Amino acid sequence: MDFLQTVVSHYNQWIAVFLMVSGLYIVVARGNMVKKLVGLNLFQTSVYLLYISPGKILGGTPPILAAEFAVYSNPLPHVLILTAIVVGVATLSLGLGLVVRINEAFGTIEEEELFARDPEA
Amino acid sequence: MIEALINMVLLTLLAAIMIGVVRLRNLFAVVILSSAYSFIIATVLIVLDAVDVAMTEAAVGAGISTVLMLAVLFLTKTEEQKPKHSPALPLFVATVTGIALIYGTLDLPAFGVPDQPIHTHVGAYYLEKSVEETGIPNVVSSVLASYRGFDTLGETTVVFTAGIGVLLLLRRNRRRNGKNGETS
Amino acid sequence: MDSTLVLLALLVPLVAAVLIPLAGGQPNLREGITLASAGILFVIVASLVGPVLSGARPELGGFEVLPGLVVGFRVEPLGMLFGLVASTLWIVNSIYSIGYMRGNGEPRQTQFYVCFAVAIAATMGVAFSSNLFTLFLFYEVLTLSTYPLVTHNGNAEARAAGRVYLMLLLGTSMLLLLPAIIWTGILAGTLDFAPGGILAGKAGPVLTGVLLGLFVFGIGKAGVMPVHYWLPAAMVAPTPVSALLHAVAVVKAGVFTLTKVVVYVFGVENLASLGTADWLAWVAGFTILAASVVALQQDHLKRRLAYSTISQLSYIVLAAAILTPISLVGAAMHIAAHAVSKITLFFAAGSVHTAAHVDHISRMNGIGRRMPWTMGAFTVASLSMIGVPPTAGFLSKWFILEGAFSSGRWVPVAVIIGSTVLNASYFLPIVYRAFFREEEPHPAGAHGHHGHGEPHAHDTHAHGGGHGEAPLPMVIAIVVTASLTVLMFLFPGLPLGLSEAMMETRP
Amino acid sequence: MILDNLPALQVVIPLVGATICALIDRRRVAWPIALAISLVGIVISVALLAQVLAGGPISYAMGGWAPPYGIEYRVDVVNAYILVLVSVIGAVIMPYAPRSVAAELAENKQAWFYTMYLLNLTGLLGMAITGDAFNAFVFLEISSLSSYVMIALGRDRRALLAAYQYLILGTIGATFYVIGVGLLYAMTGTLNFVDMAERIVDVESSRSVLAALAFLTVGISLKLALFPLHVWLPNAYAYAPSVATVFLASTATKVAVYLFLRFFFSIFGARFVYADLPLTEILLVLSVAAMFIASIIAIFQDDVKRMLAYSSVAQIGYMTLGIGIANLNGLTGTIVHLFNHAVTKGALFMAVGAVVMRVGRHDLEGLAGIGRRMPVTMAGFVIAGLSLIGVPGTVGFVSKWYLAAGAFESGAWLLSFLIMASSFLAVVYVGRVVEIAWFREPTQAVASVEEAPLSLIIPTWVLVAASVVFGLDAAFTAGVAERAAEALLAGIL
Amino acid sequence: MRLDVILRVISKLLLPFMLVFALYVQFHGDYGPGGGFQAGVIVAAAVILYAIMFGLDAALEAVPVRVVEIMVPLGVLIYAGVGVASLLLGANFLDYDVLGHDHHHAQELGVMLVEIGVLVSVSGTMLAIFYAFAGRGR
Repeated sequence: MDFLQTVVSHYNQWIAVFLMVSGLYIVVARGNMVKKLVGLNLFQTSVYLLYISPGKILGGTPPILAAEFAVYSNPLPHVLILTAIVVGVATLSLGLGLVVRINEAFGTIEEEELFARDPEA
Repeated sequence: MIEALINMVLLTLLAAIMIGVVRLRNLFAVVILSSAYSFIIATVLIVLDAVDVAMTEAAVGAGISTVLMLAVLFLTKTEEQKPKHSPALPLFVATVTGIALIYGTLDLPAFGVPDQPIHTHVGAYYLEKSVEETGIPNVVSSVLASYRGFDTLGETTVVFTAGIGVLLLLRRNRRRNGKNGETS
Repeated sequence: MDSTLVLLALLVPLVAAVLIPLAGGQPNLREGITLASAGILFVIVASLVGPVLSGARPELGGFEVLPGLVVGFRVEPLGMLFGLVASTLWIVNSIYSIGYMRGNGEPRQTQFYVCFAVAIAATMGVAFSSNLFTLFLFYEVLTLSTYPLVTHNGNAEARAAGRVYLMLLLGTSMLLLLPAIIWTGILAGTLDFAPGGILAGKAGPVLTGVLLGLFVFGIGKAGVMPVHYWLPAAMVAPTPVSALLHAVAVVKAGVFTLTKVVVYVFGVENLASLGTADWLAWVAGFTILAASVVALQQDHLKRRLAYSTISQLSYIVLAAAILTPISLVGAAMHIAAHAVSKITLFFAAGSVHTAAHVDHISRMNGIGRRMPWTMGAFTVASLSMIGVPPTAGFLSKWFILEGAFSSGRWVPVAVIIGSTVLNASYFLPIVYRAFFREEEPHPAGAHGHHGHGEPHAHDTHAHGGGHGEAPLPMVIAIVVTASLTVLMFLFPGLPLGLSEAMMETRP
Repeated sequence: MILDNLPALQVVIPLVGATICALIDRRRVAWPIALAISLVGIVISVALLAQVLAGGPISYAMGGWAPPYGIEYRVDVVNAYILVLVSVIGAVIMPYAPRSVAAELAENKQAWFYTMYLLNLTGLLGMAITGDAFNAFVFLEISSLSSYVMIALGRDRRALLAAYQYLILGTIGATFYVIGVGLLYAMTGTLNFVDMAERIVDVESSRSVLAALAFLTVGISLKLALFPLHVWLPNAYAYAPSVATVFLASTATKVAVYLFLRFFFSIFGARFVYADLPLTEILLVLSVAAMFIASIIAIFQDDVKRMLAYSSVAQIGYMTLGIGIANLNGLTGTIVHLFNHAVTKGALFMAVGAVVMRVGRHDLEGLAGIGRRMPVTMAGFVIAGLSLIGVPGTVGFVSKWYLAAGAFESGAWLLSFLIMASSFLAVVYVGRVVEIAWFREPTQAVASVEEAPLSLIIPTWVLVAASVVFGLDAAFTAGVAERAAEALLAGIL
Repeated sequence: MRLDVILRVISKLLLPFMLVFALYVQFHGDYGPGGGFQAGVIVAAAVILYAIMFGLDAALEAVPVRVVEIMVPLGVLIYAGVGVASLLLGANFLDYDVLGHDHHHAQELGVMLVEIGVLVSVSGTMLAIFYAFAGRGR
């Protein structure tokens, strides 16, 4: 396959990969717990593209059936991602709840500071 | 083809926002950027014909998540410390994951082409039979609530779990339990 | 009927182990239970001897743990001999224990008797097992049930010794013995002991050699160097425990297992024809001599006895490695001979400890005059160790030597002769000291000898005071075992019959 | 009619129970509900196992939609076994729970703790029973979220941190899983396991499928705490409330191992996974590393719960080792070890939980002489410890036997020595506890404690007894495990 | 202050529309984008807006904590209840066909019921979480 064509064809995916990887990087690299959760959230959000993109058909319409359209994009990835979004926000809120409690218990949400103060943790 | 182009532009924008999120250390700005990120993702999703998902992402990612994160920033602090650790390990993890992902996406079907297993198998069945079998024209709804209704029950359960979980962590301490808040 | 007896032999000590803690508050009842069950066990085991000698092989079990992994028992002559020795000595040891534990006011006596009974049950299991898995099962139970006995004193030293004991015995059995068993199972397709060996024709010379090595060093209880170290470490335990370790159960279980593996797993002829067992004779020979040399340097009596045990055990290994029927008869005989002699020696050491509070040889001048029965018995047992008639040790050594001669191996012959000299030179001085040296006057602080880092707390109020013999139960026990040493020489029919039956082709 | 709907009921009953517990929010009501549901769970899972053993796999169409269009519940020997395991542990814990929970949790949190427990049960059972890749993710998240909450409820403030760490890593793992499933879906167009296994054959040479395998492996490995992705586990187990620790340690990682097996053998197929990829080698190296490094770390722990947690990491190494060996004996070893380790580790953590309830601490020094004060509890600890070591006559031995036999059969004899060597390390750390608990003089704090109440002792001893009984008569557990291994190796789904 | 008043008035005006929109999203989900989840979020957002504008106490008075705490599990119970109802009527779990006489009607009924369950749980949970965070700051 022609290289340029490959690039165009996979552009979506590659950007999605960049987004995912950046999110993952934030999670692993940062010590601030809120920032970590933001990164985690972005990581998950970017994964949605990986699902939705392959479901798209060029020239298609949203999968709401009507007489005037013939080509629809695949509905199943949409359903899955709906579920994934919900799961994501659930995880996020739980994580934030933990962060609030950690802040109350340790007085900080920076991992490095926290380990410095309480080596046993 | 115009869809693909719009898509490329939006995705590039997303990448720019992402770089901002990585670099900024003011958490307030980070949260606002991530909210913007969600909005643009929602736009991308509309381009990709996923209107239900877009609506949800806008409501959840840009709405609820942002509110919650702001609330937490209000309760904690808004400035992130400069990390002391070298970023070698995170970079390594990210690079390996990235390479694996790019490797994995190389053989994925070309974007938007209809004659792929993903379009011809289960997905096509739903499009074909939804109205006949459920009477619901929004196939996403019929798949969500009927064909894969059990997933949605699970999803609601996840929400329920998180809700009770957050309440267990935060809420109930104050209401009935004044004296032994520390034991929680 | 016979299989019921086998079951009873396993159950009686276990029942005792359950009953003893129930009677924990009443020492007399508790010790009564111990003695009664020892007696019952002896009767049960003894009543199996007749059928086994006449060719019966009472079986029990077939309780399948996994497909191919069966807990089963079959009484064959070697196991019979071992079981008989152990159950006989349990009685004597129980009597002795009562004297010792009371005489020294030891703590946690109930725990002691319980663990003892469990250990005996495990020993019976080892003796009567019909396959490698069952044997391994009880072998491990034996290790575990003796661990609390070794750490009985509960102080830091005892805990350290317990650690060494457990690490070495469990370690070798798990790291080497268990893989060997699994490997054997895969190669042979069975784990049942069978005459002629189940591995015969199933493995080449190299593999056989490797497997033999795994078994020899995996059976840490046999004390082949360098896996002998647990024995001297375990010396911190009370003397009855040492007797249990050295004479009744533990080390005997080791050499018994090894002999059984050589005879029924590898097969004597198979090993002889493959010629890959020669190294074992060298290792055993080295252990015999090296342990004897180390024993020579020990001043602590129990430590000297411990190294003597290591040396004597390797006689049995050596005998097995010579791989002639007659030497294997010698090996079996030596299990019994060493048992009765060594238990006597330990009893004597314990009596001296109890009566005179002396643990070191250099402090034992003239002690034979105060404790004539004890030291007399000690002398008889020493002679047996050296191999002088009329004692049991002579008999077994004779068979081993005969096997070595008949197969034309000169190294074992040289080793045995050399070690006899060494044995004499570390036992006879004790006897000499006890009977012919004058008792030292007893000013405190006069002992200039150096032990092995052990504080001589007991020795300080040593036997200048008016002590005599140890408590009566202990003396009785010593005399009985010493007599057994001599009786076995005079009437060797029973052990010899069993040993020879082992080498017949029938299982 | 009820018999036909057992697969759905297995999951739905605890789910409904969780909502009812949450609605009523009274401790006195929540516990009986949880108990009753756990018991019903056993009945259902055993009935399912019996059905499957007699009549082959059961397929249940959720919502009446035929697979692959609807979500399918599919029960075969492998996951019926897992269902029984999870329900049995869940039920054994329940009598133990009220006293322990009452001692460790504020009163107004106890009812919802049972909600979380039931949700966790729901999640684990759902993961095990489902025949749909995405549905497995949803239930994975139910179990994960509820375990984060349960861990965070521990008394020590470090419990919060442990929960947070687990949340981050667990979510990364779950997202990796989603990526893997997404790639597979993009290639095959289906989410149903059976359908996927059929359709993957056409595309198995593609790079996307390979990447999917990689992401699934890493994602599930994070959940099952495969070394070196185990970092969340020690703190989580150490600081969670005792009941949560017992339940998670006995079940959560086991279900993750099941998912591993399912994807490796049933969906990708053993031939693809093992013949074309160096996965065997990777898995074996990581497993051996887990068995040794985690065991050695365990030796140096001063906290009993952390020590047992590291021991769990090591034991997970055994399970993955069997997957790496991938012959009948090795795989049987893995599957039977799922059960064996669950009862063993459950008993150990229960015993420690009883000590925590009485003494209030779980560091080694705090346990000095506890054996004399709580002899029944600690005797249970010793026996279960022996099982952890793998002494013959205990379940630990049975697993080790199969694993070592599998290693010998595959010619990797060195491996079976490594198995033995690592179990020897267990002697060291179990021995440390035994020595301190039994052969040290009680400290003042310990000297005044009493034996644990019966409601704690009996469940502990049920598991202790199980680890001896099934160690002496492994015909049933190992028999079922062997059938499961056969089915997996044959790629039957 | 003035700005404040304007905001209050606007948000008060907005609230009914938000709730109506939520209902639209809820029940129009069969024909257009939307469903219980989205509607639930909108309902929650309406109350959160109210809380931001008029204070947490006012919101707590309108929608008390106890109600929220009941809503969270209740939604799941409704959803699962539909499934159990199908079971009791002799079909598989969540098989809506047995809920009504007519095939399409039954499906639509089932979908509507479970979407209501989702709405209840989601709006309850979102609110509960918001309350929990907001209450923590005081």
